[in-house]
Amino acid sequence: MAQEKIGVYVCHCGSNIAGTVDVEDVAKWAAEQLHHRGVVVARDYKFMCSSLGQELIEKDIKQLGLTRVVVAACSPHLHERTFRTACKNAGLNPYLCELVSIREQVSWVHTDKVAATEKAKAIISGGVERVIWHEALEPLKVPIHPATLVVGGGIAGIQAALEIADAGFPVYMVEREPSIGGHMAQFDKTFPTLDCSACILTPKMVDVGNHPNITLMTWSEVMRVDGYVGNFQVTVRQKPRYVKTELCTGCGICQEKCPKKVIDEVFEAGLGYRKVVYTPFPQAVPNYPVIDRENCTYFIKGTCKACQKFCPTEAIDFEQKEEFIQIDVGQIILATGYDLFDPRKIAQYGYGRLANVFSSLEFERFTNAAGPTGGKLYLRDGVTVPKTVAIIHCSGSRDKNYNNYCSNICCMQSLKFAHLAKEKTGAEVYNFYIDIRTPAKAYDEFYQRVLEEGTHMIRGRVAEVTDAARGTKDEGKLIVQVEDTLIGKQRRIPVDMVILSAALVPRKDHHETARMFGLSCSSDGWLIERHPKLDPVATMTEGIFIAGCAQGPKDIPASVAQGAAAAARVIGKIQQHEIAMEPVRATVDQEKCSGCRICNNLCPFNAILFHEDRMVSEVNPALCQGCGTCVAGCPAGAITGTGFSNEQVLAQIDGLLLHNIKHLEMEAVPVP
Amino acid sequence: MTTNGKPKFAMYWAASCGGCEIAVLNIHEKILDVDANFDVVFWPVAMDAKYKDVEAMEDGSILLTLFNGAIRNDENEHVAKLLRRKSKILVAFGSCANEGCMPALANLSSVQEMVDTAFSTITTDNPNGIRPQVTFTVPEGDLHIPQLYPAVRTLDQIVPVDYYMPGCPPESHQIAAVIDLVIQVLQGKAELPPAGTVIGAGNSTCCDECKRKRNEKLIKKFERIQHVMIDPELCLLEQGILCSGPATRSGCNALCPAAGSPCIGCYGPADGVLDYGSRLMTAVASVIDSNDPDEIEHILDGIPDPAGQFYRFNLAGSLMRFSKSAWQG
Amino acid sequence: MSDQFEPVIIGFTCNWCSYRAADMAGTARMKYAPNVRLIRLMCSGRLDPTFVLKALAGGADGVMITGCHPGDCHYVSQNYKAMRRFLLMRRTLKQMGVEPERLKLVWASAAEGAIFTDEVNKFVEQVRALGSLHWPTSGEGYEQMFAIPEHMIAKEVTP
Amino acid sequence: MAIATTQARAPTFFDRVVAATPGDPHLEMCIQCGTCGGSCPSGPDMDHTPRALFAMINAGMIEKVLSSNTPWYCVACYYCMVRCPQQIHITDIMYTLKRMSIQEGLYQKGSAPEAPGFSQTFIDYVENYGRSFELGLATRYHLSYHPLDMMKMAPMGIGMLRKGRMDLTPKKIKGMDQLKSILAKAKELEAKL
Amino acid sequence: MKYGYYPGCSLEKNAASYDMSAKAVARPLGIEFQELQDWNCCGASEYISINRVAAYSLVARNLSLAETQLEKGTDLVAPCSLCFLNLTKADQYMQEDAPLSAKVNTALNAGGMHYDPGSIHTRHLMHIITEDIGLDEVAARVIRPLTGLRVAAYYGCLIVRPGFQSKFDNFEYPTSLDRLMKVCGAQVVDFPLRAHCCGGHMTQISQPVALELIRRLLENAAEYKADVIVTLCPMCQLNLDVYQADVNKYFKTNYNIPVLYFTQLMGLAFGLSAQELGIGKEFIDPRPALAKIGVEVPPPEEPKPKKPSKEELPMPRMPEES
Repeated sequence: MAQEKIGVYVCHCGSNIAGTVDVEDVAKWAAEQLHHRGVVVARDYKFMCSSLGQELIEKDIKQLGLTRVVVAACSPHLHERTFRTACKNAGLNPYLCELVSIREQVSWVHTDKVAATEKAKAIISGGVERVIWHEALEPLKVPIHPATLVVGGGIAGIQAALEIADAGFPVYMVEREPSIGGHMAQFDKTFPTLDCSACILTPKMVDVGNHPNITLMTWSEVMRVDGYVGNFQVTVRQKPRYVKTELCTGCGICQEKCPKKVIDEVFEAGLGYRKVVYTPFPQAVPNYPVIDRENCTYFIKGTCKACQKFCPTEAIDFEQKEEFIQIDVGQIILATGYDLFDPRKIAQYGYGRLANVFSSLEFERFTNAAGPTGGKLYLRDGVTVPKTVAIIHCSGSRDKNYNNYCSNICCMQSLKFAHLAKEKTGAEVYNFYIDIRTPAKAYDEFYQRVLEEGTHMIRGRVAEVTDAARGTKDEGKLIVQVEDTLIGKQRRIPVDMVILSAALVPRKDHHETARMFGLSCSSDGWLIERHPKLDPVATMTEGIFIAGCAQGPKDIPASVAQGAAAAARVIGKIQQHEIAMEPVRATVDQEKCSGCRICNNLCPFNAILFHEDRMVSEVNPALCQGCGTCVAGCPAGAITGTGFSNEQVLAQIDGLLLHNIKHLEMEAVPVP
Repeated sequence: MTTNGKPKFAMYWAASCGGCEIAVLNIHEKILDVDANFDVVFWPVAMDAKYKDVEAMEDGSILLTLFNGAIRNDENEHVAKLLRRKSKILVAFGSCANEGCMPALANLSSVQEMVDTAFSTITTDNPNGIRPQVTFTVPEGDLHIPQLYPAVRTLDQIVPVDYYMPGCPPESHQIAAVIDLVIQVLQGKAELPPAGTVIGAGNSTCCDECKRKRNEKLIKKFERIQHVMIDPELCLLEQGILCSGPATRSGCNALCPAAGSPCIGCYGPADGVLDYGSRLMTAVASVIDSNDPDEIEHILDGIPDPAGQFYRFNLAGSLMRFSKSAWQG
Repeated sequence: MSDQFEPVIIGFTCNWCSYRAADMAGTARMKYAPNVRLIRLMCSGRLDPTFVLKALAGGADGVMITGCHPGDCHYVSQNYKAMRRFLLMRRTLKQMGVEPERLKLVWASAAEGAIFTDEVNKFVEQVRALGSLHWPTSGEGYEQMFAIPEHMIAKEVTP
Repeated sequence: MAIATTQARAPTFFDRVVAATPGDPHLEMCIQCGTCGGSCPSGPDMDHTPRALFAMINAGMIEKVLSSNTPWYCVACYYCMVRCPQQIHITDIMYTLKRMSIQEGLYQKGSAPEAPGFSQTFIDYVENYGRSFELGLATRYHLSYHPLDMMKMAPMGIGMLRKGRMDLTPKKIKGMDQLKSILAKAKELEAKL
Repeated sequence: MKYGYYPGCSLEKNAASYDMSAKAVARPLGIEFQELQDWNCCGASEYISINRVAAYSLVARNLSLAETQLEKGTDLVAPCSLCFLNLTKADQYMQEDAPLSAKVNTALNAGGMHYDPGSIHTRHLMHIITEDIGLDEVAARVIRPLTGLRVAAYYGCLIVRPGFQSKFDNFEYPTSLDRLMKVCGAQVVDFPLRAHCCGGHMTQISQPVALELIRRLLENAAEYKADVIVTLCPMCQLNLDVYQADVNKYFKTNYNIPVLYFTQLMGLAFGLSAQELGIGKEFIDPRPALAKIGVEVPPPEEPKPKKPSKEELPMPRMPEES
């Protein structure tokens, strides 16, 4: 092998890089100092990623016959593909191109121009040494299983499932609760248009229930995920319903006859009751009830069986056991939603201690025509209609003591509450806010409308809610104590009812979820998208997408948009039938392998098999994910990793150390 | 010394124990072939010869030199350079010349520490606290003994080497094979392998030749061999005994494991391995059966002397080559 | 930067968490010491002790190994293997006179640019405090080490 | 205060307040939500709420801030500090402002001109005896600041004496010289601020 | 259990009954106090208003004394909430703020002293009783339960906020004292303002402000028909007890709620006599309330005024009002 002809291309990225790194000097240095390493041309250019920049590279490949290309620009995670394609277009194998980051790793994180320029040089010489050892590779193609798993039956999941199913591909929807619908099913009105939540949601729920392409698995949870993009094996746990769904007609007699009532902590947010055998709400999909084992008299005492006695189709089956179902899917969409922050944590607001302090979800149920009060707004006593209502924004949001982030929906939700409270009771309504955030379409108009209705907007974060009266006017009231920051004075406003617009928080089991699906969470606990702006529904894990509040607090329109976006990504992949994967794989040199079996249990994907007969190990390229742990683990150096070979990394180390470790004399490029 | 037409053969020992010589003699009647085919011109252990005789020879006049022993002092270096000049084929013979072997374990300490150990520990009877001097004057004149270097080096860190023959010592059957080969080459019946090749050894690792049964490896505790009853059938590493087999070049027919004693790694790294010790380290660490840092540390306490364990034969040939105390004195 | 000692540190990052943490630090314009030069591996499990020795023997003053948080490894559990190797390697190098403080293992998720920045700065100061390592496997360091004053070179006794 | 890379400039009033407050007060994080002003028990009597004060500090209104009665009306109940969504060390900042307003002699301008006097009288006893001395404190402070209140105060003073809850003579600690030299050194160091 | 004991100035005189009762209940609970020798004032809330380094040095002297006098690992106990705050706060900020800590130690050095931040753990008396001793132990000592006594548990600010160290109860709605009083048999009434401010030193700086704060508390306690307000801070006791008359005068109210230390009520529940618990020094006579649990309190004897010392300032002569 003759010495490689290497081209080095240094990007200014406008002033993003050039502002801190002397790019001209770097290019000049590379041309002179790295010439003996095979660098035949080094150029700097305003925007390497622009079409002109790419043409520059293509031209050199053709005219100078470059055999290797090093681009010093932004992070490979942004433009690696761009420059590989450029090389491809010029007839050079794309994997003979190396992109090194002198923006994220240099110009953006350093201020000292000299030091930054020095580091850029080191990084480039590292890239040059590394690229010498690159080999021409072909991307791996793996077939995609056409089925998709959607986890979570809230509005985001429903949207995604329907889009995919309507495109003609099979969908499995797994929902933890007895019915799909999610939080949206609990609401009465939706901002800013105030159309009835049920009216727009239930048709979609029914579609999911009836869709020929959708397999609905409610009262179920994902237990385990194996495999990789295109070929996931998922284990789903089907909790026992104690109702034979094939027999049940959803007539509801069992619910009528069940003698035991319990507080409904989930759907009614603790504000109402349900029977022990129940469907969460009338329009539930599917409409089969479940028996709540913990509270069922039969399961506790061994007697009762009222539901069984009265069931006309003998659908009740106390013997039902949980089932574990295996499904194969090509891709996964996570729409696992959010939990409501527990306002009890903010003791000074008295939730849980002061009867007439309510959470936002409680209020939603209050106002819901199908809710425990039939849509009427009362105090906790269930009869008194409040004359004054206080709505406290940012309860648990924008607060370092609880959640540092803005929960996004609270402003609009609180304005909606203000409107509903006024509409239903004609009460005086006070909204306490830090800032009003109504950026989306028709949102600020809604704010205007609520102002017109005469809602008092008080700018100030409520300090405390107390029942400690000062003087008679406070007697028997809740006093909201706040600084009205616009007049700079402390105010104490007596009200009958306080509603806390509680924060949206990640599901309490978000960590297990992330772990099971191989995703990572932000420090707040929301699942992390591949790119916050440019790739909001994809994740770092190929073939797994996220939608709705699992990714962060958002309202219904945004959740729907994400659901659809995720679906589009999935459909796009399915229609390619197969996907190209980075050919980063490990291979075992059968000659060198001594069959010591050290590597055998290093692979979490069971890609390494041991041939007893020949006493050697082998890597199954289809299962190998290319992490390289076995490469690093092989005592005989018999395993090599394409794309990240020992030679490549060792050479890069030399390169990185090269020009500032004066004494490290570089022997001529070894001939492999 | 006769000057017949036979090609010239030399063998030299630098810092070594003499085991390599014995191994050569251990090839039994094959030694006669050596005599039949070669004119032995220089072999301190077997015959009297002076450096000046070698210096007098024509450059490149020796066909084959087997050089064993590491480079510990300036004499070793001097002779290494001398023989390189005089020989056509220079073979780094045995672990010392290849990778430093036992002498190189001294690279973990400074020369001072080493001399102290040798001349002033309780096991030494040295009432006058005598220390070796490089130069010493006697009535006949000045006596010189070689100067120790701060660290031991391998032959190829001093001069270019044509072939490498690992082992401590190289197995006699391998030596015999190599000698056969050279003779065949002389008779034009065979080709020499490309320069830089490792000869007289396999290119996989010890496990390849080991007969013991093996499974996936999960280690909860490292055992010292004298503390456990060893399953005669099962892989030693799986029994918690630190066996260097997985990382050590094949060629010895896994003699030690066969005898129920773990491989100690004398055949050095496998083909293309840059650092023997780190290969062994990574293998051993990888199969520790714990994800809890504290527990792992506890398990690692079962390896009291990691550097000695993983670089027993290879320190001089390793990436680090020596410890800080060696070069800081 | 004044004339204080500027250590050279090689950092190994995994493609999924720590490298992205570094990217994030950049995107957020967080600032850290320019002494660290990163190498991207697919996973911290790819970390071969040879790389670390190569860096130290090649003149680096410290080595930083980073990966996903335990349990969050993109490849399930490979970062634990990295941890095992790291712990053993640190012991071995200690015997060779390389201070354990010159090696550091850091877990940083893709979202933890701040943690990455912070850890880099802390480590740079830590290594700076230890001073230069400058392992003499070649170059002047090497020459000096094996140079013998002419008068010391032993000659053969020729009566 | 979080280290941000800003160009070197003369320290502003804001900087000085932060510098003179122990630990990291996070003052720069204020989002003007008013939790402090709302929580403050003596808020209604303050001429500015703490929140407003922070905005004024940012605006460099030294005179107005340091002559405000707000810090002097702070009862140090720490409600604001534990409720602040930005974890600003409000109470500590109030103490800083008290010290500054004394240094700058601006407190007289405010509506609590005698407040520092009380502190001063109090610590005079501490500095001379190592312990506080209520009787002396009450009498001397009220004589010099509210001579008229003496009438009102008297029965209470006498009551305290009667109930044996007040000493007629201050107690003195043994290590008085030691304490004196410590405090002397401390003041010298504070001056270097 | 052994603890270092920092009484603080108040407990020497105006809250002497707190000191007495604390020691009285400590004995049966097996708590041993080692009082710091030659401790000095913590500076209350005043010193910090004048001079930062001096204020911290003043406190640090006590911490340093504790460091030298106490056996390693022994916690320091402060019954006064303000002392408790100052001791923990000084330690906390000395740990967080290296330059400050350096200054303070330079100052201490001038007196041949030194303090390593973080080496002394200061805790409130209440904390060790509820945490280290535990309510069961307390319950076991109760021989005269306070049955029928309606108690408003008043925490004040500084024991729960800001919780620099040894935070042991909720900032906003603490309950530990409620639980303690319950095991003593008392009927603990709800008291929403339990952790609100008693006015602190405002009685001296702006009485109207202070009196309003005190009034709120009294009003709230009265609303829940408390026979007695129980407190764990000398300043709170002083303000609520001694200034109650002024509140009544100022607001034309007629509150008459005695204010006792929690240790005094504990002591009574333990069957100790009112005298050994220093009951009788209150301005608001607790006898009617205590009668409910059958405790006799002898009328307080008049102390004879001591001979004035040189330092003493002339006491203004005023016609004593009745």
